[in-house]
Amino acid sequence: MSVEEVNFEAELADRATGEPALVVDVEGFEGPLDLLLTLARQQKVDLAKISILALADQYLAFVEEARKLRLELAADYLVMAAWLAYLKSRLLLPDPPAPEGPSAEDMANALAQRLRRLETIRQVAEQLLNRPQLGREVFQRGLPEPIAEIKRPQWTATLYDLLSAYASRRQTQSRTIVRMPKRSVWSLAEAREAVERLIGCSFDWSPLDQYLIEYLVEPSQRPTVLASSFAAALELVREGRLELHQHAAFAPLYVRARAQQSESGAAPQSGNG
Amino acid sequence: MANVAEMRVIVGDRDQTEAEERAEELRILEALLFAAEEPLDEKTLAAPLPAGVDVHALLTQLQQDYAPRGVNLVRVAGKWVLRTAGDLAWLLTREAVVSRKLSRAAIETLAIVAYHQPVTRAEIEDIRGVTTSKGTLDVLLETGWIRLRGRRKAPGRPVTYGTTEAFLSHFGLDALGDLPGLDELKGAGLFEAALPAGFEVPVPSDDPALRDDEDPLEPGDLDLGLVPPTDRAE
Amino acid sequence: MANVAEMRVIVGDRDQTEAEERAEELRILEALLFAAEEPLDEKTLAAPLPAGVDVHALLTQLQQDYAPRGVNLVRVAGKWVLRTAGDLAWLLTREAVVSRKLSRAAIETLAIVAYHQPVTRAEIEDIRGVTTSKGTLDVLLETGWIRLRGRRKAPGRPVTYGTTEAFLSHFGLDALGDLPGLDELKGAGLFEAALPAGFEVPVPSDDPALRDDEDPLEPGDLDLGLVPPTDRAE
Repeated sequence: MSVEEVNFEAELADRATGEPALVVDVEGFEGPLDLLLTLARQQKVDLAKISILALADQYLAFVEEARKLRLELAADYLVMAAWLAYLKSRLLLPDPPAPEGPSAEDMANALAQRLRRLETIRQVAEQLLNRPQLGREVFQRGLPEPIAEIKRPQWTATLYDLLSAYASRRQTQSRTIVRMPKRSVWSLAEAREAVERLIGCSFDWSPLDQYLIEYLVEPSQRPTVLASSFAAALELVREGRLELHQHAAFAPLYVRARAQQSESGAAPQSGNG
Repeated sequence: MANVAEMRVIVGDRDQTEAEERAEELRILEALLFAAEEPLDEKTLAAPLPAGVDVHALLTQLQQDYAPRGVNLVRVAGKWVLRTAGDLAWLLTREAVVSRKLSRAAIETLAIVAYHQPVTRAEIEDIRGVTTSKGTLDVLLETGWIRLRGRRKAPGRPVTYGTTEAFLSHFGLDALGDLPGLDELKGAGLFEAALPAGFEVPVPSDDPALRDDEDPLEPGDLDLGLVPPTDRAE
Repeated sequence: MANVAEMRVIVGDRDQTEAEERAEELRILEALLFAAEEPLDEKTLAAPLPAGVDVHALLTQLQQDYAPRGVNLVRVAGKWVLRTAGDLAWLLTREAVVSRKLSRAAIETLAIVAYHQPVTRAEIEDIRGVTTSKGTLDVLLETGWIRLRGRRKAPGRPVTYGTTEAFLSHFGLDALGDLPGLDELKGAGLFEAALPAGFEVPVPSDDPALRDDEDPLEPGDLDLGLVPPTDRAE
């Protein structure tokens, strides 16, 4: 898309000869303002003192050249060309007696100002980019140490929770205490004590049932009394203090105190379970 | 004399140059260690330094330089890494307060301690009618709302529990005596009308003075690891 | 004499205690700064220190202490962060992740947003004299360096753009006022030109508070899928 290949040396050479080069390479430019700025730079003067008229001529020549080459110029470039043509005519003609809107001078100054602004922003952009950048020139800690979170419980309870819990528990308990049912379970300890007491020193075989008869008055107590006293009796047998005897399964159990109790009962381990 | 002075100057200069070189080498190691994403071995650390530099000696010096600082240079598995000084580890933790509700058992136990203090665990269990797990009392001690008061003068010398100032403050009570009595509780509808004759709600007191039936705690009692929050709350 | 000597001893003691406290405070700051993943503000840094400590003075001292080292304490976006010394870039560049190279259009646009914020797309285009493709702004939003600020109170209610804290942090700037060449731009009166008549905004500002001529963004504005990094950075 270029008439002359742009290269740095060529540009330098052109500048050296003082002849502004016309490089038609639309793709290289960031829009018409960029193109204008490039052309302006070739005037080698302070942008404040630039000849807008000369600049307009250069731009229009560029567009003309591009058209000759049937380059497809973006609308932006053409709008700028039209505007510059208008500006040029205004600059060449004396101002009308009662000018409407800005004077040609003002328009030219505004354009020069825009060019300066673009140039400045490019300069500061470069300065910004030349600063040491994080992850490029300067680096942060490669191994940051994470903050561990320790969960501390904040216990919550309201006075209402407290009072209602207290009242309802006390109330429940007060009822249970009043209606305490009769003990329905004969504990092993109780059974053992009873069996020991009842059998005493009887060395005769007697049915276990007989000893317990006085506890069997209430039918509902029967299973627990039987179970506990049987277990207690077995324990006493293991300790060598009782003997048990049964003819057959489900036959009555006979029980008697064991003879060699006199050895101060110190043979709890010797029983054969 | 002149010669000696001259020599001194020369030696001084050389020393200074050496010191500057050394400082620059230390800077390089510092930057490498700081930016590194993993512990670095001495070979890696030596790479950007002039040949022949004793990187191990430099690292040892850097380690000494950093020893009194907030960050230390430490060796891990034969490699070097910068780490927060061990005594400052607390800086790297953040306490997050998590709101937790007390269990029903804990609330009941707390209420019983409040009304019946000084009270032993067995007494609490008697009033609640169920066994109180050790965990429940631990949680309450952790809240800072109950504390160990003393020991009951009774077989087994059980510990007695009472409430703390933190308890009063949490529940917005000016004094323990502000806890409502039976009539007020009834009035609030918390007790049903039908209560057995002789049913009472004690008039609570958290007088810190030990009762006649209490002995002071023994030194070991407070070392259970249960009490610190209570202590702090007081 | 005895009195004077005594006094000296006392003063000496106090000095020593103060010096020790100061050393410990510096250690704490050091540890926090080393451990941190991002710049920390003075409030955060002061949190673990005793109340009333002049954290700014301590940080300034730490900054001086670290100035000749391989790691420096710098201020970015009004916060403090440790970074490797700039002159050691050669040492570490090797390890650097190659950052995405921004197009010329993106670089210019970034500079315009930075120096002219809050700025609309039309204003950016006015300065550059060319249409800005949506992709250019998207790329910049993706870097997390620019963000949508609000909407200009003007016909069409165009979105305004500004820079983020991540931008300051990336370029090592404490505040927008530290942008290079800002004075040149100011002196040349180049700010006013970019703004619609009636708005006089002499300097760029990334103050999150909206300007008089800005409206807040609407909920939908942030659902573009472009902004999350920006938002996070703030």
